[in-house]
Amino acid sequence: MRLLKILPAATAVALLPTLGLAQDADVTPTNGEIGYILNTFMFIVTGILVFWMAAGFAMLEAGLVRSKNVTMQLTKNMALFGLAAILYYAIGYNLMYPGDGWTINGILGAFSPTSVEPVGLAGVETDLTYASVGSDFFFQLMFAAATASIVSGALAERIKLWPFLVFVLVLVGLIYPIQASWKWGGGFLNEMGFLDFAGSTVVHSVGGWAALTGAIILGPRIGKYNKAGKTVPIPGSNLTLATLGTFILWMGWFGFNGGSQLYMDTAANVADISRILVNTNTAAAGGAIAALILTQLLYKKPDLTMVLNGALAGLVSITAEPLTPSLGAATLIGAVGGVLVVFAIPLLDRFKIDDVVGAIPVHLFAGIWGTLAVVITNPDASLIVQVKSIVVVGVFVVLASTAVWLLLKAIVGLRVSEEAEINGLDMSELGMDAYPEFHKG
Amino acid sequence: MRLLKILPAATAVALLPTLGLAQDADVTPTNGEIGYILNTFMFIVTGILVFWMAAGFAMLEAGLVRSKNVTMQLTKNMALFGLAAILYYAIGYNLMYPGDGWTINGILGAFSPTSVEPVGLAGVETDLTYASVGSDFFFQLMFAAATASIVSGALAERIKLWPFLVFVLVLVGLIYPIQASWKWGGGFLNEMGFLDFAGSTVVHSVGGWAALTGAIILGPRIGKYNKAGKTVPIPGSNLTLATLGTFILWMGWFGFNGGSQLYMDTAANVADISRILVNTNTAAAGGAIAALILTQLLYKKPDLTMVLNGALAGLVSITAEPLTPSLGAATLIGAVGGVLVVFAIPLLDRFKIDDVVGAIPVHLFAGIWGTLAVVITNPDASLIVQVKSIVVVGVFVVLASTAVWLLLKAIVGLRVSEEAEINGLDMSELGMDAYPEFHKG
Amino acid sequence: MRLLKILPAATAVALLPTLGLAQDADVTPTNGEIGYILNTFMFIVTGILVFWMAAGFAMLEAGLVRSKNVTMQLTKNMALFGLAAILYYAIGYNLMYPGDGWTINGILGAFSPTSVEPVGLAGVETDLTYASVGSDFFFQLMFAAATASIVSGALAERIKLWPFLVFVLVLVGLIYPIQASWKWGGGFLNEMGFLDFAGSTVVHSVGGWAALTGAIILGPRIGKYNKAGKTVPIPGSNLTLATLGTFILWMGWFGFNGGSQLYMDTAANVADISRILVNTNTAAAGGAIAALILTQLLYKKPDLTMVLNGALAGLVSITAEPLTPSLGAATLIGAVGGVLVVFAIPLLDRFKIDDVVGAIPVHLFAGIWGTLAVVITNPDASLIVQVKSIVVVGVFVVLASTAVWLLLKAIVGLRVSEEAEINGLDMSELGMDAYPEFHKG
Amino acid sequence: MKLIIAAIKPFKLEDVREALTTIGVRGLMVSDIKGFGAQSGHSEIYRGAEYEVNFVPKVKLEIVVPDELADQVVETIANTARTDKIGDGKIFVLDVETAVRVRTGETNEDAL
Amino acid sequence: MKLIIAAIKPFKLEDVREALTTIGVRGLMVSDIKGFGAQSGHSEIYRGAEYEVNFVPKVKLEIVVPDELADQVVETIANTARTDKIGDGKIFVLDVETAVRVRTGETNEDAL
Amino acid sequence: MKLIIAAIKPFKLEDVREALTTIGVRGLMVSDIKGFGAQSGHSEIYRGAEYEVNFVPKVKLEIVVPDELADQVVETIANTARTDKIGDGKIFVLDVETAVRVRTGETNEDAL
Ligand SMILES: Nc1ncnc2c1ncn2[C@@H]1O[C@H](COP(=O)(O)OP(=O)(O)O)[C@@H](O)[C@H]1O
Ligand SMILES: Nc1ncnc2c1ncn2[C@@H]1O[C@H](COP(=O)(O)OP(=O)(O)O)[C@@H](O)[C@H]1O
Ligand SMILES: Nc1ncnc2c1ncn2[C@@H]1O[C@H](COP(=O)(O)OP(=O)(O)O)[C@@H](O)[C@H]1O
Repeated sequence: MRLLKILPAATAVALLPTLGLAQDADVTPTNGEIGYILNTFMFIVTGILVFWMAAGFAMLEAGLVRSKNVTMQLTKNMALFGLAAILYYAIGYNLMYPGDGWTINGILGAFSPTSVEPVGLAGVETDLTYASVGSDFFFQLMFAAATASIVSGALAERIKLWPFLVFVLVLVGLIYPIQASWKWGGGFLNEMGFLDFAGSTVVHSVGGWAALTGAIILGPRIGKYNKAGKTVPIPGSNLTLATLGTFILWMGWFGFNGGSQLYMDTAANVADISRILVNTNTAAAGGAIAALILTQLLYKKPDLTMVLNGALAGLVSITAEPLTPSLGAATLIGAVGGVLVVFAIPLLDRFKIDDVVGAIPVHLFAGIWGTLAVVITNPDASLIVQVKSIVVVGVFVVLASTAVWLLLKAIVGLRVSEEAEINGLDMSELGMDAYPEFHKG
Repeated sequence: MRLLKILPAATAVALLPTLGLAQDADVTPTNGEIGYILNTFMFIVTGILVFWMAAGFAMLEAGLVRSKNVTMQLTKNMALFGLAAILYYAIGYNLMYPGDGWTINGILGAFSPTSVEPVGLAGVETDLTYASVGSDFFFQLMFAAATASIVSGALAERIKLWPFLVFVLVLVGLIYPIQASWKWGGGFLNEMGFLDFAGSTVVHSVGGWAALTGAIILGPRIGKYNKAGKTVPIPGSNLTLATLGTFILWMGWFGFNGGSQLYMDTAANVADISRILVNTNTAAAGGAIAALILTQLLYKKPDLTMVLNGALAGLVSITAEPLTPSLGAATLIGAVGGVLVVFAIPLLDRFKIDDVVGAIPVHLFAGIWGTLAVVITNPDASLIVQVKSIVVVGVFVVLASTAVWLLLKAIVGLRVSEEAEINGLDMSELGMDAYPEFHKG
Repeated sequence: MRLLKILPAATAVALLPTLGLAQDADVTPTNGEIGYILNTFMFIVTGILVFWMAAGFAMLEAGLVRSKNVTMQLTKNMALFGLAAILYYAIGYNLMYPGDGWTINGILGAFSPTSVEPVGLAGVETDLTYASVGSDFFFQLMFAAATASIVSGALAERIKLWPFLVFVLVLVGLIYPIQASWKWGGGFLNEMGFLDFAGSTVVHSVGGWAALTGAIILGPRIGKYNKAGKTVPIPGSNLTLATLGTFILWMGWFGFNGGSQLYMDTAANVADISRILVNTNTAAAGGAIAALILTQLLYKKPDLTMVLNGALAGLVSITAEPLTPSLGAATLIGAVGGVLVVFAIPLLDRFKIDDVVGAIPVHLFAGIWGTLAVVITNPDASLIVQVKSIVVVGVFVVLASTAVWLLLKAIVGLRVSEEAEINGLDMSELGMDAYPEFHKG
Repeated sequence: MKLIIAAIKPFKLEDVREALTTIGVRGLMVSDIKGFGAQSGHSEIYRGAEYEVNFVPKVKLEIVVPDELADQVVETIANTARTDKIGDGKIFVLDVETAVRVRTGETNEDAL
Repeated sequence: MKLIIAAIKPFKLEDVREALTTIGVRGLMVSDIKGFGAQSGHSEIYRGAEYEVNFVPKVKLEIVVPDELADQVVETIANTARTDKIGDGKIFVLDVETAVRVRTGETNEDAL
Repeated sequence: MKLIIAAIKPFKLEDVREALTTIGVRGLMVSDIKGFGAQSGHSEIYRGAEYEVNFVPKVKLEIVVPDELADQVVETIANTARTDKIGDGKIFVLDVETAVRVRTGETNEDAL
């Protein structure tokens, strides 16, 4: 359509499909369309930011695994996003947002592939009060992919590629959208009055629960816990990439939380979005600084990997309610998240649950905290309802994931051979070293 | 202009140059300006995303060359973008979009540097139906730079810096804008009815053809094919960077295809943009997953580098028509692109055409496929016209590039000395190692 | 608020707080709100881009220090952003933008934490002619953090973590906002007619002066200058990351300069923003190409690190006035910046001022040049006033920083032990290697 | 004194170091090497092209010990590093004429 | 048995390995080293400051062979690694007392 | 001729190299190694878990010199590399039978 730009304006306008032409031919857009354009463009921008988080997870994980497993981790991250994109289109979206097409009312959504508006909105009655289905689908799709990314980090360095990808299919195609429909699809949790603005529970805890069950069933990496039962640290191979990944996720989170306002068609909505952004930013800062100070106090030396996890925990903590807190409250809510991970990481080790990147503390523990914290600043929230909802979602995801993990374990096996794990998944499973020229030891 | 914010609103408005003041002093913006603002801001946002692709190419290429050639590859990418920015302003833009100032009608555009609107649109009659020239130039400039980036990857690890940069000058200053004017400038290919929405042919195949001629004239890297004629793989030095680069390109592509809608001033246009984004995303997913599965089947082990190329091929494939396909069709169009690269890469090797990063399969082959695929979903497209246009552009670019390459070869030589190539271009040509502390071998 | 999307449109609108409902219930947004929405969203998008610069500084610095100091550099960058976010909220913002709440008129702003609009703008009279305080705070906060990032690079590889972070607190909480209020807060420099559009002086030179005083007080790294007084180069450990960081900063700068237009509520404003973007881009290109050619001429080999510094110097140079120059002028202004750094870097070495990443040439020298260059293209600028302002800001920042540095030196000491510096700050101060598996030497 | 050079599988390094300390070895030098031997030679595919992997990562130990300790060190390494899979590695023994500890200037046995 | 230590130019590694296998060498150890010698000492410029490059990347081979094979191995390396340019490298021969194959416990010649 | 193997602290490399050239050493091989010895064994914390750091980075020098130069080389290294802190390193001397310069084919003393 490039050509248009060199035609005289008149023709140009004429060529453009304009819903409003009827009303007033001389103004584009018509007043009625402005809100729709703003809402849709807001989803486009924030959706692209959430997409970017896929790269953030990939870099964070590539940086925290050993160099002998980096190619595998990158392959998993690329593949899971591709599969998530396809599955969410094929099943996920309508299962999550059935509108009034529920299969079982408020519990099980609709089964059908996604279809977006026709080109130029030709021949359809468009509801101009929201945004285009295309932009909404684009935005929601990225959330589904993020849920899967959470899992890949925790199970790194030992799980086989294909069984992991099969789990991703089930997670993004069924588990995630079904439970998400309960809240965001207008299902029974929503009826109950559950509040989860951008998904501390609906997204992050779901990824966290799936990761937890996977980590337990899979067992720890060889050598992570010695005969004496002591934890043997396995340092990540590239902290610069881990830091880059954290910055990318932080950036993407502005889209994650900001876009969840869903509307930018009034001064009030856009002001709310800006309020959400400053709260999201300060919560991340609070989490990072809390972890910085706490590791200094506990270990006499700040631990960068904990600071990174702290920033992410701050982001997860504020995700359930980024709008109502004041800047001060948001900072504290994030800081508590940061403190949580610092204590949770060694705790998981005590139980010999081997979470390579700290996904469980960051996404599950901070996710639960964030969901509870809603009641602190949002009068409409009820603690009982929040707890109930956390439990309902938790039980469902744990049961479903466990079933899938065990099934995969029984049929194809989840874990690579001991030799493959020792030699590294890159050479043994993929025959490809991520850093072939660099000497490692 | 920061100060404004602390002045009382009234003054603020007064200070602002507002075209609409005449009509209705009390509303900013006036209805007539809204479409213009939305179109322009859309170009700003998408243009920034396309700029980001320059970093994507740099990381992809730095990751796929050997560590001894990384500094050179980075230098080429930085330099080519800088030169492209200057050349496209000095010549390219008006040569590509002559409006009615053609030198040879429909074939050769205008020769003059670019000038954008005066500050505050002072004293000019602005066509409010499109967007600012500044934003359009910004957006278009990034496309020109992308074309040059495509070439740098294919010729890596053996071409001299300056001859390469001279080629970039000609490519961005003449070759690219001239052929682009034929379609997007409203030239003869456009008259013919050629359809290429965002540039599978106009951008990607052009970079691909230039890369192909360069790769043939330059010859393969020392040791890429042994005496027996067998291909000797030369693994990239850093697959994490290659993956990061791919994610960056994927992200930038939302701007590349989405912005090519050119208008966001109606509900229909913004809905189309969102439709373009979901199609772009799913095509990339299709390409990546197709390559993943195919390499698993062919080689028993998935090949990450092919998965990355597959995702990019999916993106190139959908670029000629990201609007009309359904989500399913887009996924398939992308998947075919992914399949193409998996077969094309070894094929090029059979002909001893050494393409370091797979630029030719990704941008040329998938570009041709994408241009043909338009006819599948867009009734306005004619297969003959598409084929004709591909050939016309191909012949022109091949002839022009070959001329430039041979001229450069004759005058200054294209290739570094054998010793320089063996020792690596970083130390021999630049005296600077990208990873001086790390041991390589 | 996800639920909304599945409600019938009518209810949806009803649920939305709409300032305009009074005037005309049937259109969202009301005309009066459109400008406010556009301005606010512009700040959101550009603010996120400026946030991204924090990652750019982190990657640039991680790439230019030795591998034994990378974890420390990353920790400093993460921590300084977190602290900046909190301090600017607690003190900085209102000290910088006191409105009419000056403590000392035009010289010292207000002391109070930031508070943004209530949720849904409930119960407040909103000035619809500008943007939300939340979005403005978000945007301004990122500038404060950028100032601190500038310092961390120059002092890398020898300064202790905590003293550095204490300095950041003072810089972001007091030094930066106080001097910034003089111009952008409407203080005495502004009254004087000082022009600094996006902060060549207010942001970059301030970071530069703080870095300069720090570098002098701290002294050079061990071994940077040998007994003979000759400079001993200390190559950066990863030029790919340095290049990535530069691309990230370049991208973020579009937000930095573009957002500084502050308004996007008229055709004129959005056209100006696009003009700012093309000038910003071409200035960076000019700086990079100037450094490329100059290093080729001076040293017979282009120096990538200088090309990267050149691009950044180009960006800093255009920051004081990115609007009024023509594309050609902007390119030249940037090019001069690029030339400056190439000569300034060895010059600083002659004085044994050890600036690890070239922050002083890039941000201070190019910042001064850019501030002076305003007079070339902006008739409203006066050379005397520009010079006076540069001096006033410089004297203030040098005195204040020196005081803080010396105080910290006296109380806790600024520099790590000789042994710690030799062994690297990562293991000695943090006990954590950024690349533990890779062999270095 | 003897210099004992051993090429072993990387993941065995920690066990071997522990075993050696228990028998009184107080120091050693470790380097990462690329090993060529019977284990080498399987083929991989990269971007559709097959190639031989001739080198496998190994760890090289260099240990100087008094003559009387040499045999025990060799034995200990051999037993600890063995996995009975091809590629377990090799141990070589060379004669050392002098040893000096830099810090103290002590020589020979006292230097170890 | 003899231990043959050779420092050669990195890009010659593959040729040398091939040549050695053809004359019956069945294993070797390869490490990347920084070499200092006559070739060293040209100067480079980094950010405007000149400095001497004292070390050039080299590859070090360590090969243990039966006495009778030693001379042939030295010759083969010398011929294959030669480019007649400065920096081609050096070959050193040392005496080895014992050799052991970890996997089997075989000793000396049988271990090679 | 003698092969002198020395493990020293990395930051001493440049000084040692300079000192050696002044006494007539014209070449050497440098490799990065992980050293285990008396210096090893302090503990660090990573993500809340404590662990022993058994290896410290060291640089290994390998120098072949004529017999008469050997003692002086050992001395020079010992003096230049000394910091009187634990971990300064060790020097070992072995006998070398033959030396060859690849480029010229010169042997023994002429090859050095
Ligand atoms: N003749 C030799 N000289 C030096 N090192 C050798 C020699 N033979 C083998 N090696 C080293 O020992 C390692 C293992 O030897 P290999 O033949 O692969 O298996 P095995 O030890 O089971 O026979 C090789 O990778 C190589 O590093
Ligand atoms: N005396 C020596 N001891 C150990 N290694 C040496 C010695 N002399 C040279 N080398 C090694 O041989 C390599 C090549 O030697 P050099 O003097 O540079 O060139 P050439 O071999 O042509 O004389 C050096 O880089 C170094 O690694
Ligand atoms: N027996 C040995 N054989 C080989 N190398 C040794 C031996 N003992 C020490 N080294 C090397 O010397 C280095 C320094 O020795 P160490 O015992 O730590 O301190 P010091 O040299 O002061 O006694 C060690 O890191 C190791 O690389």
